[in-house]
Amino acid sequence: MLQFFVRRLIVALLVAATVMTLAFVLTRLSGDLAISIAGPNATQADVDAVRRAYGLDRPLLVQFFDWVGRALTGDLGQSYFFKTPVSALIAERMPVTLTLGLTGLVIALAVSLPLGILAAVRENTAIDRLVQVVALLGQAMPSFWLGLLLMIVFGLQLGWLPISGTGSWDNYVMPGVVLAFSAIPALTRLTRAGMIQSMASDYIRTARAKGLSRASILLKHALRNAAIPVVAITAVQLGFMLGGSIVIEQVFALHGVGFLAWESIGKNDFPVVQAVVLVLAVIYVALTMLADLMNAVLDPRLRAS
Amino acid sequence: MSIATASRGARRGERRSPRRGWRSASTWIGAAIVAIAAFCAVFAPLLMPHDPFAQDLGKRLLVPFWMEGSDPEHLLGTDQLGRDYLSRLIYGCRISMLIGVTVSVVSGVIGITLGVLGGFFGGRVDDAVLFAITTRLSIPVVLVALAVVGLLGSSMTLLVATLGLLLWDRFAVVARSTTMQVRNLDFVAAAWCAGCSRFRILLHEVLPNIASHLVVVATLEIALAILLEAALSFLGLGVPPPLPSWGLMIAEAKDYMFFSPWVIVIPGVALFVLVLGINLFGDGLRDSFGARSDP
Amino acid sequence: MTAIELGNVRKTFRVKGGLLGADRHVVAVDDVSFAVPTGGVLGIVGESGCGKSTLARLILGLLQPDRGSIAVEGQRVAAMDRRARARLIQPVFQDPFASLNPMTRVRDIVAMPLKAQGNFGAADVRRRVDEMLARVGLSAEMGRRLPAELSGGQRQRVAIARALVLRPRIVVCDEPTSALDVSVQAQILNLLAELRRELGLTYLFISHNLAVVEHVASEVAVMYLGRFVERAPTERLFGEPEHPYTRALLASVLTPEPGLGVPDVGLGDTLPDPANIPAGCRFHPRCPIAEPRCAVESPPLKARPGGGVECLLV
Amino acid sequence: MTALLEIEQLQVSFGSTAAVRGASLSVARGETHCLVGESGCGKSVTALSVMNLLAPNARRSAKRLAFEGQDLLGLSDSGMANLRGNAMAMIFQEPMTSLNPAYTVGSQMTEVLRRHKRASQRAATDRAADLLARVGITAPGLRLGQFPHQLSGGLRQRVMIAMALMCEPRLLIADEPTTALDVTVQAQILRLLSRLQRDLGLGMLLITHDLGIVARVAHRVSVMYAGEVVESAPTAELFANPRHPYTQGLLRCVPVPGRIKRDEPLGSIPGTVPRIAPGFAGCAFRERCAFADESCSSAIPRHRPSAAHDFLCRLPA
Repeated sequence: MLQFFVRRLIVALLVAATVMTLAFVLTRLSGDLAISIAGPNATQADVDAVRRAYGLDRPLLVQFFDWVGRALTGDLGQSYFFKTPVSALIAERMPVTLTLGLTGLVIALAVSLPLGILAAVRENTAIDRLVQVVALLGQAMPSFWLGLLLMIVFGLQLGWLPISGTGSWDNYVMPGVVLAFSAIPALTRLTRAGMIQSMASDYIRTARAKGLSRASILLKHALRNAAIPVVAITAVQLGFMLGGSIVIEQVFALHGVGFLAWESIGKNDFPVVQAVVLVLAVIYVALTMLADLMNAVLDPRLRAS
Repeated sequence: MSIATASRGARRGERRSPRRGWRSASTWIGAAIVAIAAFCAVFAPLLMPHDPFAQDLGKRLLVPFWMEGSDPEHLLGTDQLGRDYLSRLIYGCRISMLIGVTVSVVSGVIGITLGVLGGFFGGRVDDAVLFAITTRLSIPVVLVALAVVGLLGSSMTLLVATLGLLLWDRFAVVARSTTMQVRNLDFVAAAWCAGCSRFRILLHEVLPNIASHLVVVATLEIALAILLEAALSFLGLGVPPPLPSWGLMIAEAKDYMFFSPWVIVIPGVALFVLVLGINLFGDGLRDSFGARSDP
Repeated sequence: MTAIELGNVRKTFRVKGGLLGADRHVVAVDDVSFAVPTGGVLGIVGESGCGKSTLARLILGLLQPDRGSIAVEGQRVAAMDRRARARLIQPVFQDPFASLNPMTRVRDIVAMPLKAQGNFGAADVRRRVDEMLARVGLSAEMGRRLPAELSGGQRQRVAIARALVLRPRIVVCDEPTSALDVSVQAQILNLLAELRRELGLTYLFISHNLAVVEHVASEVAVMYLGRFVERAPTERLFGEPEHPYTRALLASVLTPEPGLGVPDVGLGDTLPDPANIPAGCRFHPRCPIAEPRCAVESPPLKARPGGGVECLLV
Repeated sequence: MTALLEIEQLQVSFGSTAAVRGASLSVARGETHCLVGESGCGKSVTALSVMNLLAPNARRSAKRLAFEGQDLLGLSDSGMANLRGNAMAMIFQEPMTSLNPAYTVGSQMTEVLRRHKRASQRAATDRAADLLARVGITAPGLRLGQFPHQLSGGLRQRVMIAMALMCEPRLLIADEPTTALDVTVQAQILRLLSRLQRDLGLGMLLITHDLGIVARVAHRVSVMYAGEVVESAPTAELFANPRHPYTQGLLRCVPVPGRIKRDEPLGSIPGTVPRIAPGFAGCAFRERCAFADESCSSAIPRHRPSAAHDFLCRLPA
C-alpha cells in the first residue's frame, strides 16, 4: 500500500517537473520576452532596462533553474503587470475557481448518477434512449454558447439570476450548470455502462438465485461495483473542469484563476501564465492520486496486498 | 463454453435488434449532417450568395428570414458590420471542418503511434508512453492553447499544430489498450510462430483489429477539435479575424445579443448541430463495429 | 535423433502485485530438462498454473528462458532465424476463438506462414493452401469464410492447417481440444493422430485431461509447480504410477463407469501459490503420504526405465 | 407421492431461436438427476427456467412446471423470489465470478438467511460458520471475514455450496459446478456434493457435459440434444444399454484411461450440432446419425423399453 503510493508520488513529481519544463519553454517560445513586456513604443534602452530588471539577460538554463528553485519554495515569481507575487494572486483567485468547479461537479453528479442508473435499469427502453440523447446533446453543446443563452433567458428575459459577478451564491448557479454540462455526458455514460456490466455479471445472477429483493440487488450488489470506475472518472473530471473553467469564467466575468490566466495572456504576463499551468497540473495529478485512494477503499481486491 | 454464456450471447443479439432501428435512424441523421457539412466545406465558394468579408454599414444587423422586416437578399440577415450572415456561416463551416479534420490527423498520428508502440512492446516503452499520457492529461488544454496562440499570434496553421499536439491523448489511450488486448491473443502468437516479422504482425494482425476503435475515436476528436477551436476563437485567441469562425462570430455578436439574440443563436445552432451530427455518426459507427462503449 | 531438447530451463515472471501489493516473482518453469525423440509424442499433464503452457511458449520461442538451453532438431531456438524456426516448429493453441484473426479469411490465415517465408509464388501458395484445407477436412467454400462463421471444431481444423502448411517437423499442441465438446474433441484427436503418422511429426501435447494424453502420447510427464515430478512411457505411467501426485491425478479421473462413486483424492483443494513455492518437496503440503523430512529435503531425481520420478518416498 | 420437480414439455426461445424444445424430466426427492449434453443443447437454459432466472427476452412455456406440486408458471415474481435461495437453491459454473467481489463471504452468506428466515445477524453468522465447516472449510470464522478474491476456486465453490444450503433447500440445482476447476479439486467438490445430497436428502439437478461425472454421481440421467431430452434412464441402465444413437455415439467418444489403445481412432460423431430454425420437424440428430433415413424428418415417437427408460428415435430397438 505504502509502496504503491510512494511510486505514484514519484510519478506525480516527474509529471510536475515535466510540466514545469514545458510551461517554461512555452513562455520562451515567442522570442524576446523583454520586447513584449516593454510594449510597442519602448526604446532600446527601455527594453534593456526591462531585460535586466526581470533577469532575462541571463542564460536560459539559469533562468529555468532559478524559476524551478523558487517554485519549490512556493515562490512562483512576480507578476509583471500586477507587480505582486504570483502565488498571492493565485491564492486570491483560487476560491472562485474552486467554488465554480465544485458547484459544477455536484450538479453533474446529481444529474448523471440517477440518469445513468435509470438508463441501465431500463436498458433499451424509451427512457434509456432519452438519457443517451441527453448525453449526446450535452456532448455537442459549446459551453460558452450555452452560457450566453442562459444569460439571455434567465438573466435578461426572466431576470432570475445575475449575469455576472462573484458576490453571492446565485452568481455560481448559471456557470455551475454550464460547467456541469461538460462532465454530464461522460459521467452518465460511464454510470450506465458500469451498471449494465454489473447487472449482467455472474454475481448478480447469484444474488437473484438467492431470492434477494430487487432493491438489494440493484443498490447493494450492482451499484457498489459500478461505482468504482465512476469515482475515478469523477476526480479526473474535476481536474478537467478546473482547467476548462477558463472559458466560463470569461463568459460570466467570474474573476477566478482562469480569468486571471486569460488576462495575463493578453498582457504578456508570463510568470502568471506559467504558474497557473503548473498549479492546475499539480491539482490534476493530486486528484488522480485521490481517485486511486478512493478506489482502494471501495474495491477490496485493491486494498489487500 | 457454457450455455449460460451462450444464452447471454443470444440475449445480447436479440436485444440489439430493436436498438438497431433507432440507432440506424440516428446514425443516418448524423451521416446526413456530416455529409451536408462536408459539402458546404468543399464547395463553400460556390455556395456563398455574397462575399463573406464585404461590409455594408448601411445594412447592419438585418434580421433573418423568419422575422418581420427581413431582406430577401440576406436570408440569415447580416452582422454588426453588415456582412451577409449566411455566407459567413458557410465559410465558417469550411473552417470548422478543416480544423476538425486536420487536428485529428495530427493528433491521430501522434496518439496512435505512441499508443500502438506502448501497447505492442510493453515494458519500458509502455512506461514511457503511459508517462507521456499522464503528463499530457495534466496539462490544461484550453489554457495552454490560449497561451500559445496569445504568444505567437493567431494563425490557422499554428492553431492546428497546437490543438494537434494537445489532443492526442484519447487516441493514445485507446490505441494502447486495444493493442495490448490484441497482442495477447493467440493469433498474434501464431503469426509470430509462423515467422512473421514484427512489422508484418503490427500491420496485418494488430492494426485491422484496432482500426474500428480508432475510427470511432477520430470522430470524437474531430467534434472536440471543432468545439475547442470555437471556444478559442470566442476568447479571441483562435482563428484570426476577419475569418468567420463560428466561435468568432459568436464573440463579435455578443454585444448585440440582448437585443438581437439571433446573432448568437444562428452560429451557435450551426456549431451544435455539426458537433451533434459528428457524434451521432461516431456512435453509429461504434455500434456497427460492435465496439465497446466509452473507451 | 532428438526433436526437442531442453536443458535446465528456468523461467520466472514478475507479477505486478495489483494496485497496492508488492511485485512478486512467480516461478513458472523450474529447472526442467528433457528430450523428445523424433516421431515421439510427449504428453505433459498438470493442473492450471503448473507451468505447462509457459513451457510450450518457451519451446516455440515466444518466451525467452531465464536460464538453460532449448533446442529443436539440434538448433538453439533463440539463435534461429524466425523463418527457419517456422519451418521446423509450429503451434496449435487451445482457444479456437482467440487463435484465428477475426478480420482475416480462412484461406489467408492458412496462407500466412507461406507468405511470411517470402519465397513462395502466388500459384504455389494457392495450391498448398487448397491441399492443406482438403487435408484437414475443410471444403474450398470454407476457405472463403471468416472465422466467426465457423464452429469451434472447424476453427481448430483451420489452426491445424495453418500449423502444417509449412510442413514443420514438430507441432506443439497446447490443450488443443479443451475448448471443444467431446464429440468434436474425438474428431480433432483422430485428425492429429492421422497427420502425425502420415507426416512423421513429433508432438509436444499439453493437456489437463489424462485420458486424452493417454490416447495420444508415447510418453508422459507430470508437471507440478514448474517441475516434472514424474516422467515415464505412457503404459508405465498409467500402469504403475509412482509419485503420489501422479497417483492422485489418476485417481481423480472420473471414468464413465457407474456405481464406483467419486473417489477420495485427499489432496485438499487449495492449490499451491507459484509465487511461494514450499521448501523441501514442493508437493508436501498437499501430499497424503508426506513425512516430516519431505518439508526439508528436496527430492532427488530417481531414474526409472524411460524416465524418472522426484519423490523421497518411492 | 409427487416428484420434487416436474418439468413437462418445456419450451424456451430467445426471439426466433429455440433453446429448449419440449423437454420433460422430473427430479424425485433425495435423487440426483443429471442433465447431460454438449454446449448449446439447452441444459443450462432448462435449469435457469426452473429458477425463473432467464434473460428478460426469453419466452418460457410448458405443459407443467411444478415444484413440490406447486405450479411455478403462474407464480408471481415475488412468490418466485421467496422460493429461490430458500426451498430451491442454485450453484453455478464460475466460482471466480459468482461471488460479489465487494462484500465479504460472511455478508453474502448471511443475507440469504436474513432475507428468507428473518434471522438475526448473529444467528445467521452462526449458521454460516456451521455450514462452512460442514462443506469442509477449516477456520470458518476467518473465512467469513474474507473477500472472495482471497479464496481459491475450490474454496469459492465450497462457499457457494454452503450459501446455497443456508435455508435448508429441498432442491439444489448445480450448473456445471466443477467445469472451471482442476481435476483433483473437481473430484473433491463432487464428493462433497454427493455426500451432502445423501445426508440432507436433497433433490439435486446436476447439469454437466462430462459423462464421467454422470456415471459417478447420478441416480438418473437425461441426455439432451438440440433442446430435447433424447434419452432418459437410471444411470446403470443408460451406460449398460444406451438406446439413442446420440447417446451411443457420445459414450464412444470418451477416451477411458486404461482402456484405450494409442493410435487407434476414437469413436466420434461426425458433423456439428445443427442450428434449429423455427418450424423444424423430426429428429435433430438425423444429419449426424448413421441410421438416419427419410422417415427421420417426420415426427419421432418416444419408446419406453422399461418403465424408467425412454428415448426418442424412430428405431424401436
